[in-house]
Amino acid sequence: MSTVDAEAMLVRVQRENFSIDEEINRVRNRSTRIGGIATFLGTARDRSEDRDVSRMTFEYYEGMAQKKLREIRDRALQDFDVIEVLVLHRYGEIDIGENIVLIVVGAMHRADAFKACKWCIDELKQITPIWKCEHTPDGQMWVEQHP
Amino acid sequence: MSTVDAEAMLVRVQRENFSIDEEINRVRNRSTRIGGIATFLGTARDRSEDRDVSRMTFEYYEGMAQKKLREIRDRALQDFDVIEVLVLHRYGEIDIGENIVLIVVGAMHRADAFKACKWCIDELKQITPIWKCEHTPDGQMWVEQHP
Amino acid sequence: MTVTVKLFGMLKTQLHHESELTVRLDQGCKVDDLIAAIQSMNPDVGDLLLKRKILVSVNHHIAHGETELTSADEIALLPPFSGGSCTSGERTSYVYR
Amino acid sequence: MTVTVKLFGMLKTQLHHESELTVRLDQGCKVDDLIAAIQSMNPDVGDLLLKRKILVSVNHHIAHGETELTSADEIALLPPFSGGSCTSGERTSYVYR
Repeated sequence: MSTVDAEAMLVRVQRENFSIDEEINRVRNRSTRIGGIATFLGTARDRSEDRDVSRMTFEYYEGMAQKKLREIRDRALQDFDVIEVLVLHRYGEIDIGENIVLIVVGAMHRADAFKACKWCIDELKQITPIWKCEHTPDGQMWVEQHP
Repeated sequence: MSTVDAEAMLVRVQRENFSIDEEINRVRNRSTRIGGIATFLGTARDRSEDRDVSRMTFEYYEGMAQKKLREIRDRALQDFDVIEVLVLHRYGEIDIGENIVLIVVGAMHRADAFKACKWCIDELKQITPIWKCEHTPDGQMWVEQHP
Repeated sequence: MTVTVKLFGMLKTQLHHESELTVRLDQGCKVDDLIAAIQSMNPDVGDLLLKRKILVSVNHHIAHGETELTSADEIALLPPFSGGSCTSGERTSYVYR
Repeated sequence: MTVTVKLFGMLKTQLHHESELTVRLDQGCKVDDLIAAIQSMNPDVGDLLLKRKILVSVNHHIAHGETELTSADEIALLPPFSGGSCTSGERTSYVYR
């Protein structure tokens, strides 16, 4: 795989599920200097505040969402002492317990990996044009979250 | 699998490599309330300070190591707002880039998952009777780390 | 000129279940003029735009009121984002799909 | 009485490449007496024990000097732990295997 292709795999919005082992290996394979890999995996919960949720649907703005995820990766690589960053978000219908979002950060030192990983998921929620619709007993609702 | 067996799988010292997908699934399957899973994977770096490292060997104190890892899991479950914790360490010969240690923490909220995960790996390094021998061009050396 | 405005999430529900909106504007119009035009079509959505609860993007950049528009621009209305997983103690408000 | 002391990591190298050490002690001896006995066998290791750079465990618990020993106890000398991955900016010291 060329460098450009390998980099493209590090930022994706996709419908399909993903293997965490495979995604971690993309990061691990970038450097033998990596000693710690911090990962955040967001999964679909069956409750949202006081409502039961049976399923969810994610919609995204094609082009702009990928642009924002690339920005997040670039800024994490620049602002933290880390070696590689992977950012991946699914769209479409997602069942309870399934994977939604994955951040993987490889660094020499674990404290940097944790800091960058946490920053990426916090930032993703702030700036990425992705929207969630929850399927509840009262019907389907678009969710608006206020931190 | 009985509850006792399932719990035993959540704290292990083993020679064999592990699949991160499988280990994350052990945590995920414990509750549909889990919305965020923070993971730390320690991998074998090819440098230790200014030395090249070609391989490493881990030795552990059978019985006491497992006891300490169980303590770490129990305290994390008690002191943080998290749902499940998995702690896994390998022993024996480990090649560069390979998995050494894995912490997986599932929680309702991601900030709690990150905090507990970071605490677990910090604590593991402090209290678990496990020792690393690095294979370097100057020979094999036991490593003593000072934080 | 005519501009096409992409709609996402709850906005599709609020604006007649369409995924795009076509708006006629004068040549040299700005984002503020687009907001005024939407305000007259749907005051609720207009208010959220004025409060910047809904953002306007132009060519994948978040735009301010003074940004000038051309018919070649890719324009979108962005309701509050809700990607990631539901992992913080957020207040949530709902709009039926 | 005779106690058996398990050795790990660099201690196996420092104490004649054995994985266990057998030490004769008086009945009712304490951890401090064991440390004194090791001190006379190997002053370097004895010093590290006195500085608590090497810890003594009795039945999987870290013991203090006053802990009494019996021949049924599982005793071990624990050099500084180095599990986990090499991920912090640690100073490292080495002992050849």
